[in-house]
Amino acid sequence: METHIAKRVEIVIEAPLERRLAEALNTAGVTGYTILPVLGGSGRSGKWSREGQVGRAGMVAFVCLIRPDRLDGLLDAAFTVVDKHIGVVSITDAQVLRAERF
Amino acid sequence: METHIAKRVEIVIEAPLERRLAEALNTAGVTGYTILPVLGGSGRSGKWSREGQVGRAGMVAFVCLIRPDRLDGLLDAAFTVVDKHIGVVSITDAQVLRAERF
Amino acid sequence: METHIAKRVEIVIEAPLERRLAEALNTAGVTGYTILPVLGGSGRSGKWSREGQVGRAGMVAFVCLIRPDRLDGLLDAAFTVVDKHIGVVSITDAQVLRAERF
Amino acid sequence: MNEILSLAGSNLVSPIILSFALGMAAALARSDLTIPEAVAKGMSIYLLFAIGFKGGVAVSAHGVDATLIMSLVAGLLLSFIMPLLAFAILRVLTGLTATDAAAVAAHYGSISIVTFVAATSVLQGRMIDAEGYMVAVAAVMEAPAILSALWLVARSGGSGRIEPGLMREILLNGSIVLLVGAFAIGAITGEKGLEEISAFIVSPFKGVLCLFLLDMGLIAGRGLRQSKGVLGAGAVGFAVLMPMIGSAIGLGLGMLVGLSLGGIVLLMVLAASASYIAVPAAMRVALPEANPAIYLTLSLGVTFPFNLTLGIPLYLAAAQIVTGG
Amino acid sequence: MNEILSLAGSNLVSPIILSFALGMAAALARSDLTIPEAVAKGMSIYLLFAIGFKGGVAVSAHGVDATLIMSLVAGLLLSFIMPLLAFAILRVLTGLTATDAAAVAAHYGSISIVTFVAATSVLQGRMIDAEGYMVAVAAVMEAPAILSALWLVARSGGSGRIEPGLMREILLNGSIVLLVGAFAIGAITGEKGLEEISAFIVSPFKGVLCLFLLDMGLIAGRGLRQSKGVLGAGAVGFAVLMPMIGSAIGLGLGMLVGLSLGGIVLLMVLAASASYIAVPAAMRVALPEANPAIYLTLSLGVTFPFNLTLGIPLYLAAAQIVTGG
Amino acid sequence: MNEILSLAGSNLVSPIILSFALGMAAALARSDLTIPEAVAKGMSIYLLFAIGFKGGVAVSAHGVDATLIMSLVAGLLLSFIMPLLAFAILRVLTGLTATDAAAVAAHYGSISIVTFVAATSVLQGRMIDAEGYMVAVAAVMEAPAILSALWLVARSGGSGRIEPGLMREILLNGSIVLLVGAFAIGAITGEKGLEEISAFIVSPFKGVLCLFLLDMGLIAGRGLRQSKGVLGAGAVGFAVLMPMIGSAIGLGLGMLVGLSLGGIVLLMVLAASASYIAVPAAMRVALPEANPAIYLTLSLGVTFPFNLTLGIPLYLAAAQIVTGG
Ligand SMILES: Nc1ncnc2c1ncn2[C@@H]1O[C@H](COP(=O)(O)O)[C@@H](O)[C@H]1O
Ligand SMILES: Nc1ncnc2c1ncn2[C@@H]1O[C@H](COP(=O)(O)O)[C@@H](O)[C@H]1O
Ligand SMILES: Nc1ncnc2c1ncn2[C@@H]1O[C@H](COP(=O)(O)O)[C@@H](O)[C@H]1O
Ligand code: NA
Ligand code: NA
Ligand code: NA
Repeated sequence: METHIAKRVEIVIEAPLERRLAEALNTAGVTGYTILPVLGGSGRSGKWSREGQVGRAGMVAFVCLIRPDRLDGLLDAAFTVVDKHIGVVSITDAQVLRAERF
Repeated sequence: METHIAKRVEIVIEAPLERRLAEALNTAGVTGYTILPVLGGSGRSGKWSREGQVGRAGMVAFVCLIRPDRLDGLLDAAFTVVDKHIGVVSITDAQVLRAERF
Repeated sequence: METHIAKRVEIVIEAPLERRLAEALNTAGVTGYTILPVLGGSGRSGKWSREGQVGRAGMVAFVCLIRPDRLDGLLDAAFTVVDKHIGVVSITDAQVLRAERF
Repeated sequence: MNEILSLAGSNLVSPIILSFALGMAAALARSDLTIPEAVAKGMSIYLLFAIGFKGGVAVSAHGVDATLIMSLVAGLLLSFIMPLLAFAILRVLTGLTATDAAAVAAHYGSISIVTFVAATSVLQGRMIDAEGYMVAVAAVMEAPAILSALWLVARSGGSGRIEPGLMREILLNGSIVLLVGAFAIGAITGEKGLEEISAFIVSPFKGVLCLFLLDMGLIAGRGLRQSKGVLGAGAVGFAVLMPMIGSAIGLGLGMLVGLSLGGIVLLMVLAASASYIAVPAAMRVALPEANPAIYLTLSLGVTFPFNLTLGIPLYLAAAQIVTGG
Repeated sequence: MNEILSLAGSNLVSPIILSFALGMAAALARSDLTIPEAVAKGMSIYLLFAIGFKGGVAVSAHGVDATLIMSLVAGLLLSFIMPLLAFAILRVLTGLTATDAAAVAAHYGSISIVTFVAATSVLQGRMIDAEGYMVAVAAVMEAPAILSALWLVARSGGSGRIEPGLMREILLNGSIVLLVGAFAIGAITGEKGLEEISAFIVSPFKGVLCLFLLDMGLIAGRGLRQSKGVLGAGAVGFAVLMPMIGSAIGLGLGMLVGLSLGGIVLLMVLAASASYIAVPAAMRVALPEANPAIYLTLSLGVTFPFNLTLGIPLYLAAAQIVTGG
Repeated sequence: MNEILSLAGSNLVSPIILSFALGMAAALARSDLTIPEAVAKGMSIYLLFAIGFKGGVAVSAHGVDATLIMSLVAGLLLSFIMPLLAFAILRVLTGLTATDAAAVAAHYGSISIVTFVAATSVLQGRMIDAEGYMVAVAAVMEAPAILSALWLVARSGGSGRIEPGLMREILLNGSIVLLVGAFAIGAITGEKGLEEISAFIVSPFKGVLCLFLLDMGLIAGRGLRQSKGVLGAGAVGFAVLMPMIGSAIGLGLGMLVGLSLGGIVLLMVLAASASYIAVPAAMRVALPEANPAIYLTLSLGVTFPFNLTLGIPLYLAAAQIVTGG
């Protein structure tokens, strides 16, 4: 099956910033992403867990598949939001089916 | 530690098709996969969120680790289900421990 | 944007072992990881689903981004826990922003 | 007329309707108020269990009378036939493709159990009894409309496919199984069973319904906000017209079958209401080319609030006038 | 005998049992009915809190009598010793490995709190009082069986390991802490505390239990469907035989200790029931080589429904005959 | 003094407080007891809906009296001004940065609705009436403190930014919308509405509150365990001192406004309590440099338990002495 080169960007970011990151991506022309829930984790700011939380606590994970030439725009957009916040950004080489969608 | 080459296939697909995709993978001989919940997302068919949903709304993410030579069979099988539906398929090069399992 | 080479390790492991894996990673000096919930899956030990479960059933997924030179330590640590248990470990090449965090 | 208005007015000032309005307003104002998916599903399981159980107890108490079978048949007929009518109207009023029109039609042939529950509440508030087995009628009306819609697509040369697993999946979908199962449990254990668990399924019922409608309002409002521009005036008109046509047919059939005033109203409500849980999921499998934004917005964003606020009092008034009850 | 049958029959026609049957039937028919994990966990927290609290209140009301300590000791003994017995029987009846047999044995030495709750309901329905502290006995019986199983494996040359954190993890697992904690709160706040929250923990209790058993039925049915072929006749026979043996020992110990009729029945039920929440999780940590499909299917797929439907009335009848009560 | 102690003592022996203590103990002992996120959120939605609704009904019953507007203004003032005071105290007592101090101050100007609910329970237990609209006062106090804190940071040369969407987000956050919305529904539907759903929102209320406080205890305990060493004695001292200062101001303002004894106590509790849901989320957006471990530990780990156990009876006693009530 024919596949096309793409980048898979994974952004783990604090839940209260979810709307902002979505808007920043939108503004940068990135309209395709998937948001995964996160149960808990550990990092420089310590351990946390979603269990029993009432507020908008914890992190969520954005996964974006994107054409390689659009990566920089995405990262710039993401960086304005992630910058001072708790969160990590990683990029992986990937291939996608149906390239016209990205 | 010794690792072995594999492919990591990620299929984000509508929840009502979960059973069908699982069956298609099975028929293609892919019996190892992990299903992750998805909170929400955005794509050509707009934004959506799982919150408050009562029905079988939204997407789920299948993650399959597979020997490279079995990739095509997997993609063919997945494609019969994903084809006309909302959803994305991406493939990444990976390494696995305990290759005998894949 | 400047990125740095890293490894993305994904460990799908039984939920009752979550604490132990976290401790093993800690001991190996890996303090950054994210835990994703898993809805269900299939493998050599059959199919399973989280739905309706009361106990600590099912799997969770650990995602660790790590400097390549620390990979072996991580895998050794993970292996002591995953070893006899149900679970899979995969590694992908990745890039990260803000390398000082890893 | 005055009476209808005052009825509608007093209907509007109920915690149930206002909770829905609150949810809708919050979503339209883009508040981040949300109800977790698991809690929403939990409430819907509670409501289906309670309404099914109480229906079964009612049947066990008053016995199976001659009209039961006829009511079930009437429900089946309604569910099979209304999609054809809805499809024809949609093709006239809107520019929807055959596939989209068929998908919408399936929703209107099927039913909304929450609208049914809200109508039951209104009847209880007015001390109007209804046949307990109307719950069973609701259950049989869930699925047939899907088949009619697939037939409509096939006839238009489309590719709706009833593949092997689909029929079983439709008939054994969670809400039908729970509703029918709870009905059976209620019918078997009767008043004695009800007594044991009435503090759970009767007393707090209306309160749970409020929170559930808050959630429906949130989802409906979010849907409306996101689907701005998707729908033309024709489609929106359909979503108000079709319930009225459906309820009129329900009224006729209900009288023919010999239902009580309450039973007639419930049959009208079933005919008038549109599915937004079971049918959408089935459509994603069977008619993936149909656009979910269209059918969900019409069913949940327009018809559901219409029935909840104006429809139910209207159908009740119509039934009272026609039956002289 | 006739009486036992009619007792069993009337037990079967309760909303609780029928809800379990509905869940099992839905799962076997492959309906997509499911209860969200969070809701299922929420209900189990509710049930543990309520049952613990009520037990504590009962103790605060009737005071601590001499048999309390002895009952706790009896429970501890049962939990420690039954795995040895179960292990021996399994080695005779089945071809399970020592590790698998030990893992199964751990489940049967421990208890199922839902079976206990269902038995309490049956007793209440027949106006038979029971000692409130039986809840505490249930709590002490949860964990010791795990230690016996690990000892059995070590003895067979296996590699069950009680590593540092494990003991604390077992003793402080959520269900034990909640049950014992709620028991303590009930004992401290007494009738006055109960009055404040009885509209929450007493009145709706049975209804919640119905939905919870619906979920248990769904899980048990799904488990049975997926583990077809895993179990031989010997293992299934064990899952029916062991509860009867356990209950007989419980009967003897209960009389020895001087429990009331209700208390004896509850001790029998505790002995007869098998864990499917706390012990499986512990086994995954301590005995990862043991096959979960075996112990879960036996405990949840066979023994749990057996106790729920036939076991409880049988144990009650036996206790009535033997004690002449 | 004796009376205060006995009041505090009897307050401590309530299922509500003991449930919180159980949760905290379980977390500190590292039990794996947890309440699913969805269930915790569901309970908080229930509590907000119920407390808002009942407040609205009370207003509809007793009418809007002259003090209502003044109470709302008093609440607004408290929420705007207390952060300034808190900030000043923090800068003296602790070595926190301006940003951290401002973030903490925002929490103490805002309110904890669960503390408010617990205080309502205590008043009810002592048959002390309070103005129903205190719920509305609680709602207006949620947000202003955030603005004061941002102003404090800006003044100190920091970079707290009130960007476009933030104000709307703060004012329309889920808990404010639900509380105010339910209040409005209660006010509109009045006693009649309450009657319809009181079996849901009144009777089981205290029981739900117990389980919710169990969860709060679990989270507070986990937070304390993980933030060992983050806080100095000064900060902890602040978390006990500030509620007392806040409540004293609340007492003065309440008397000035002319509230009843119950209303005064509730205003004191609002002033004394610190947010741990709405404000933390807003701080992550507006003041990301502030360390969440500091403000969450102080608010949820120290002030919340202090108010729950000692604070409420203390404020009640003070109000009784000062008003002679
Ligand atoms: N190296 C890492 N790999 C994966 N996830 C991480 C890593 N570091 C941090 N995270 C995630 O990001 C959150 C915040 O990290 P930090 O800002 O380092 O406290 C953590 O709780 C994890 O969920
Ligand atoms: N580029 C993308 N990257 C990641 N996920 C995507 C992407 N495009 C679509 N998705 C996911 O697939 C769903 C459906 O996409 P679509 O068919 O484009 O509407 C979206 O809601 C996302 O969850
Ligand atoms: N090839 C695979 N790809 C992705 N996930 C897998 C794979 N094999 C196993 N898993 C996950 O690991 C769990 C246990 O696998 P197993 O030990 O093979 O039964 C499965 O239920 C899946 O969630
Ligand atoms: Na209809
Ligand atoms: Na046992
Ligand atoms: Na305050």
